[in-house]
Amino acid sequence: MNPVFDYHALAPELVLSGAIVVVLVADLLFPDREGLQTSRLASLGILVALVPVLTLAIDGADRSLFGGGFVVDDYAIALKAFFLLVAYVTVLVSADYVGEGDYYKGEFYFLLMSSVLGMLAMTSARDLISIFVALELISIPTFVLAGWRKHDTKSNEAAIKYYLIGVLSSAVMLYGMSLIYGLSGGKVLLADIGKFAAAGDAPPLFAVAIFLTLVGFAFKVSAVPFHFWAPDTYEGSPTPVTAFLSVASKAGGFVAILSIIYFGFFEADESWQPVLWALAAASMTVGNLTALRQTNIVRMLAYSSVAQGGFILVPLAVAQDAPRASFEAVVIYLFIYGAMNLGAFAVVIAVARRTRSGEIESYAGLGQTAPVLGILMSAFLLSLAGIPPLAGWFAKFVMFRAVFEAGGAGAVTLGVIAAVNSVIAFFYYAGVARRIWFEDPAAELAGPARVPAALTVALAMSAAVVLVIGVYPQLFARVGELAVPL
Amino acid sequence: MLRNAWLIPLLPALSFVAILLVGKRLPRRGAELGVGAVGASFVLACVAAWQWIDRVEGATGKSEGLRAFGKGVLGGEGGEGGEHAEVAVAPVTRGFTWWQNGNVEFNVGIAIDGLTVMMLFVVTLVSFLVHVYSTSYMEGDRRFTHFYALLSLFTASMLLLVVADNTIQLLVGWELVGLCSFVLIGHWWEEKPNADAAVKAFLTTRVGDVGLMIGIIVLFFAAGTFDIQAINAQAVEGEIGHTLLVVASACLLGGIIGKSGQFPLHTWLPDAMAGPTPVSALIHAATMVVAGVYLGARLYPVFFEGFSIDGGTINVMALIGGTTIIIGAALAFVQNDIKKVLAYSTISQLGYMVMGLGVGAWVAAVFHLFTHAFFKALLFLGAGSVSHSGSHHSFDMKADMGGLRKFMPVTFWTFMIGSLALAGIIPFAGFWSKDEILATAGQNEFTFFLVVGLVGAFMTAAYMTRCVYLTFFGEYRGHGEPHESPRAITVPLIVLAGFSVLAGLVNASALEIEKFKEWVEPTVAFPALEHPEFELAGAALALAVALLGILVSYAYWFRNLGPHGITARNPLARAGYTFLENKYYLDALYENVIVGSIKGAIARASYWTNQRVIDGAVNGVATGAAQVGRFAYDVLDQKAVDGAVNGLAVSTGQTGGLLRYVQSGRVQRYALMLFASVALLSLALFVFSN
Amino acid sequence: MIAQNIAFWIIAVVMAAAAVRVVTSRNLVHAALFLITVLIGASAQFIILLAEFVGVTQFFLYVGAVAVLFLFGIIVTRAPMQPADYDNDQRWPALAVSLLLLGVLVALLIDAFGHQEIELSDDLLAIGRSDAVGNSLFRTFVVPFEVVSMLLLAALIGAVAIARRD
Amino acid sequence: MALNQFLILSAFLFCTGVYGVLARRNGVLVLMSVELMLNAVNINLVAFSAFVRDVGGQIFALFVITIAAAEVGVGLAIVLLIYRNLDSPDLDRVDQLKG
Repeated sequence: MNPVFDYHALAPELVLSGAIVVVLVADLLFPDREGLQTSRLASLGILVALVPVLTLAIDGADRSLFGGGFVVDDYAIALKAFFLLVAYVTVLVSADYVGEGDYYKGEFYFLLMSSVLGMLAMTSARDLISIFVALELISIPTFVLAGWRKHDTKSNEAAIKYYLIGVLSSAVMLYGMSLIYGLSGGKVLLADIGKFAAAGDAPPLFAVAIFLTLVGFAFKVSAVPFHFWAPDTYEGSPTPVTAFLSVASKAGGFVAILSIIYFGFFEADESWQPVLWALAAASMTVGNLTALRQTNIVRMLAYSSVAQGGFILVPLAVAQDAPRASFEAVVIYLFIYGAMNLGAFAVVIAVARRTRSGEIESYAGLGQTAPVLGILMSAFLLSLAGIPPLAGWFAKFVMFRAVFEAGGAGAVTLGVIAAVNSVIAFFYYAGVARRIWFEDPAAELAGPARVPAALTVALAMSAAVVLVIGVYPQLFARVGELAVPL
Repeated sequence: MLRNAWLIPLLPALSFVAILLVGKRLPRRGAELGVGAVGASFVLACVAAWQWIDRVEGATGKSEGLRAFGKGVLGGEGGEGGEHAEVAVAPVTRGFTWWQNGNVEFNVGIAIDGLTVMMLFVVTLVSFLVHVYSTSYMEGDRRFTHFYALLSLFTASMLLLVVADNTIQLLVGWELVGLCSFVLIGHWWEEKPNADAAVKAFLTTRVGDVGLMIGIIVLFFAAGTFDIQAINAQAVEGEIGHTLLVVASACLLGGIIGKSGQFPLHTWLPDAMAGPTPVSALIHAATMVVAGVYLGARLYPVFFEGFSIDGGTINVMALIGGTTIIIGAALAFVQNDIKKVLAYSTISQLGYMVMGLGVGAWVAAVFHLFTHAFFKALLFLGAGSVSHSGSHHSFDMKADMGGLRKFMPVTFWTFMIGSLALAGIIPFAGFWSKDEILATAGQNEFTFFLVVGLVGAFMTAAYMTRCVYLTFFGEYRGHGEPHESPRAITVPLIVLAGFSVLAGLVNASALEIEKFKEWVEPTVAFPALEHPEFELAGAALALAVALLGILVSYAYWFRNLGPHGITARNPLARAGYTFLENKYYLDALYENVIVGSIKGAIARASYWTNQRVIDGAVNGVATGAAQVGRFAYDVLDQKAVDGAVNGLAVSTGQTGGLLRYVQSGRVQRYALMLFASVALLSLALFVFSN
Repeated sequence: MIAQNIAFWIIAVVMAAAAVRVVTSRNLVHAALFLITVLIGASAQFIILLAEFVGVTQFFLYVGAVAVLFLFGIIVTRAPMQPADYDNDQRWPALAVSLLLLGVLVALLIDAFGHQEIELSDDLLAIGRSDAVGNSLFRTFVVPFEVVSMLLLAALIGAVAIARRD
Repeated sequence: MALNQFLILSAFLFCTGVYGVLARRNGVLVLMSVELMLNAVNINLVAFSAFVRDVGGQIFALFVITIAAAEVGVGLAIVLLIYRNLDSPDLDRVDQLKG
């Protein structure tokens, strides 16, 4: 008997795959020097892939395929939409950057979209094999993209560091998964593993196996101590790729963690809660303290994103005691983090077009030379710092809510660490804002800055999200609520 | 109007947007929008105040006959305290659900009661006058329009904070106020000190804000709501555990300390003088710094129960306030910058308010907030007027002022009124409110704080006399051509002077007027407070102390008595060389001494007598105070507090440096750490799961 | 059973020795050959475990493709054919970490699986046959399979784009 | 046959790979060590598959084999790129980005 295909459930992936092939073929047949047609084609493809996501959302029924290994529920749909939107903005941000550089154009978008396909697959993956394969599809194209500036040794370095640490952590993860497979009596489906975990008679090896599995995702979300690649890779990669890594790829890792924790290991909380607790605390603290000392904006944002990753891990570390609130907090935080971080990187790209510099120094006087960029950058940074009425505060709020709902000494301690870290974080975000507004620009930068159309759209989208969510979170709280699959 | 009080913050908010959009194209470059909107808000606030008073009076009137039914019927939750049984006038509330998350609802709404109405009145009035004043003061400034836009937003944020019926909205207003003050203090950011001051103000208050945030979260989880009324009610009813209340109130107190410039987070306030003077007036009188005191007053039941204010003889809140009174006043002695004198004086006065809250003198503390707003705004605007028209944009009293009495009569007289009010001289506003704080402290047996308050009163009177002397008396030492300020500046001064004289009479306990208490003190969800009877002896003592302060200072500065020689050996002022190098001043002093001593036997005899008789007291007190001030400034303020703040920054920075070192750049080093973590964590999990 | 056990131990010892030589050899080509030895050994172990499809795939894919790829890599990076020092300065910490990890893993494995036995019988052979594997692959794991096809395409194009000289 | 003899062989290979990754300077050698680690995983998977009599482990191993090949391809391309720009495949020379 052949399995019956529910094509509707697979439609987003299928459409995106089609778009990927179209981009590739179009680039072969009609070589395009500026890469602009390809970028338009890519963004169009991504938007078309959003259509089946919408129809699935309207339809609303949960779909489970292939014996439960591929599930389309509200959680999957919400995150598919998120990834496609992030991909769309990333393409917008990349268009002029890639077009003006000495790069392959068509292949760039091809690889970017392949990685996004991996993310879509990840949202629905409910077995270890699918999760592993999706994670690799997210990673491998980005290994290449990190080294896309082939003649720049820094870009090469970014690629090899990302690649090596990535491959090593996925080896560790695979080792862990193989142990889980054996311990659970030959189960790869998360639901079956969940039953095994609930039985509670696993040997200590099970706890270690869960930890080893988490390492692969901890790498993706650049959680300390698996974060070392992140600052170097972020700095060396082409900036649009960095934006993609810090938002989409990271979110991919979080989706994987959410899935394996909630659908698989949930009952074995004594094995994963302490690990995530430690990762969260270490990521926030190390990320923030190191960010204080950075002079390069991308590097600072890299450490900031390590720290933000720590904040997102906080609710997960208390998930057992407040399952719903934590799940919601992670999803909401991811969405908001995506908007504000993409926005910040879009500004970095726009500013670097003019100053040709990634140093924080080059932001001096941005408020005078390019007031709009100055305002936007300040807004994104202050949102990252969690200042109302920008979206970041809501993200922090739901995070703290989960912590307090969980209660207990461990949760509260983590909450206090998070609170202290929000304060530390403020110092370096405000430091950049201070340069923007309180310093004089370098003399050669007089005259207005030109921001290309695509980049403008990307900036406007991020800014709108940051502002609207910040002012009226009700709009958005529903999404988080709906996404909880419990 | 009470139900529509949301219009009051909305108008300035709209004017902020409007000024940003079209301000530059208007004839007065946006000022007219700001003045108009805030003026309208002021009118609305007056209407609201009138309606509230009407409501309270109406309720009290009706209650006379109904009291026979027993206080339980109408007395509500508030009326547990025996003779304190009054009619409960519930706040007027209005709101809607902003957003909902799980089972938590967030509301946007307003809650209008006496305290709110009082704040609305004060904020809109002072802000309106500052708006008017700035049309002249800021004329020709290159960011004139921006200045007005932010001034409007600043006012709107403060009003938003004041009308908030829930803690989240209050927090939003609070943060916006901080943000606006940051930008306004850094208005002239081209000069580095100004920018630094702005950053310092923002960062220092943020330290306190963390406390506020945690406090709000703790309260939320203790009370299950963000609604301020509900939280207060639960705190009064004892439905929240005492431990939680202690934690919450300690955290909230952190917010107050940061925002209201209490020791040890007061250092940002004097630096914040870098902003334009109208902004200083707004920050110090009506907005930023009183937000902390307002928070204390708004959530008073939490503090009252949390710190057991009715029980103990000492508590953190009173202690912080008391310390701040002395520290602030001592520091005010050694400043040469007129605005810094006023800044430290604000710190010290805020100390009174916080101490007042700490000793259970809620009405008195809020009343002091009310009166202080007028005379402190007056003094700041007066100082601005002096620098604008008298001292050639300088604020240095010793270098560029002196003798301005002749040139600027309006400024001088209004400044005098403000100083007398600040010093607490009858019948000016400051007397009534300060006296009441002290009286309540005495009555509630916070004797230590009573003494602290008296010492503070003495010092206040003394440093204000010095300030007035240096500014308005003696010879003119500046280099400009002093003249009176234009009307846009003097009229606000006169208005404020009027309030400084009269405002105190609203609650002049000596005259048995207690309208302020009646109108402002909440009667619902509020602890039963004791209200002191007027005591002539106490009031007389306070007055005497203040007069003594003036007298001593007068003797020192005007009559040139006391240990003046010490200035030659030990430069009294920190900017000693300015003082010494300033020929005019030295000459004047020298001439005075010489002339004074040889002008005749009587003068000489009296000089001699004074030297002998008063010297001991004057010498001891004046130099003592100055020395303490200097010590406090040099050691505590500049070294200890700033040092601690800097030290914290340096040590976190160094940790960051260490972490940077780990990031060696070698990918296999990273891999080594990855596997080391994997091995060690696996080992740990193995060990712990056995 | 005994025959398989003897085979296992012989192959295991060869694999372990070869693996050690892969990471210690002072000649790149030798290291590659040792790696091929390990890979063939693994393939043989799969056959012992009656997973013939995986064993054959391992042999062809790894020994045929991956090993050649490595030799190719050695040639294009122009590694010297004579022995050279390929170790970096963190050999001792590396040894410490890997021994620690090995110790922890072995202890955990013994703790968890003690003396559990794998029973090699005909029903096992049925599980690992090509048709069984194929059926399962295309029934249950279609999506990952398709994803892998896209992944291989991406890796191919990515590797070409990166490695191409231009 | 004892399950553990496979698992411990696998653990040994895995840790040998870890050592190689950490201690080898040449990029190609590092990639070889990664292959050792991935092979260890496969031995685990196939041994467990036989132990629990389930085909899933073998499928998993097939996926691992395929993806390992893809990873090596990309990895060699990156090492080649570095060799071309720095004239050396040694990873410890790649340390421009740090701090």
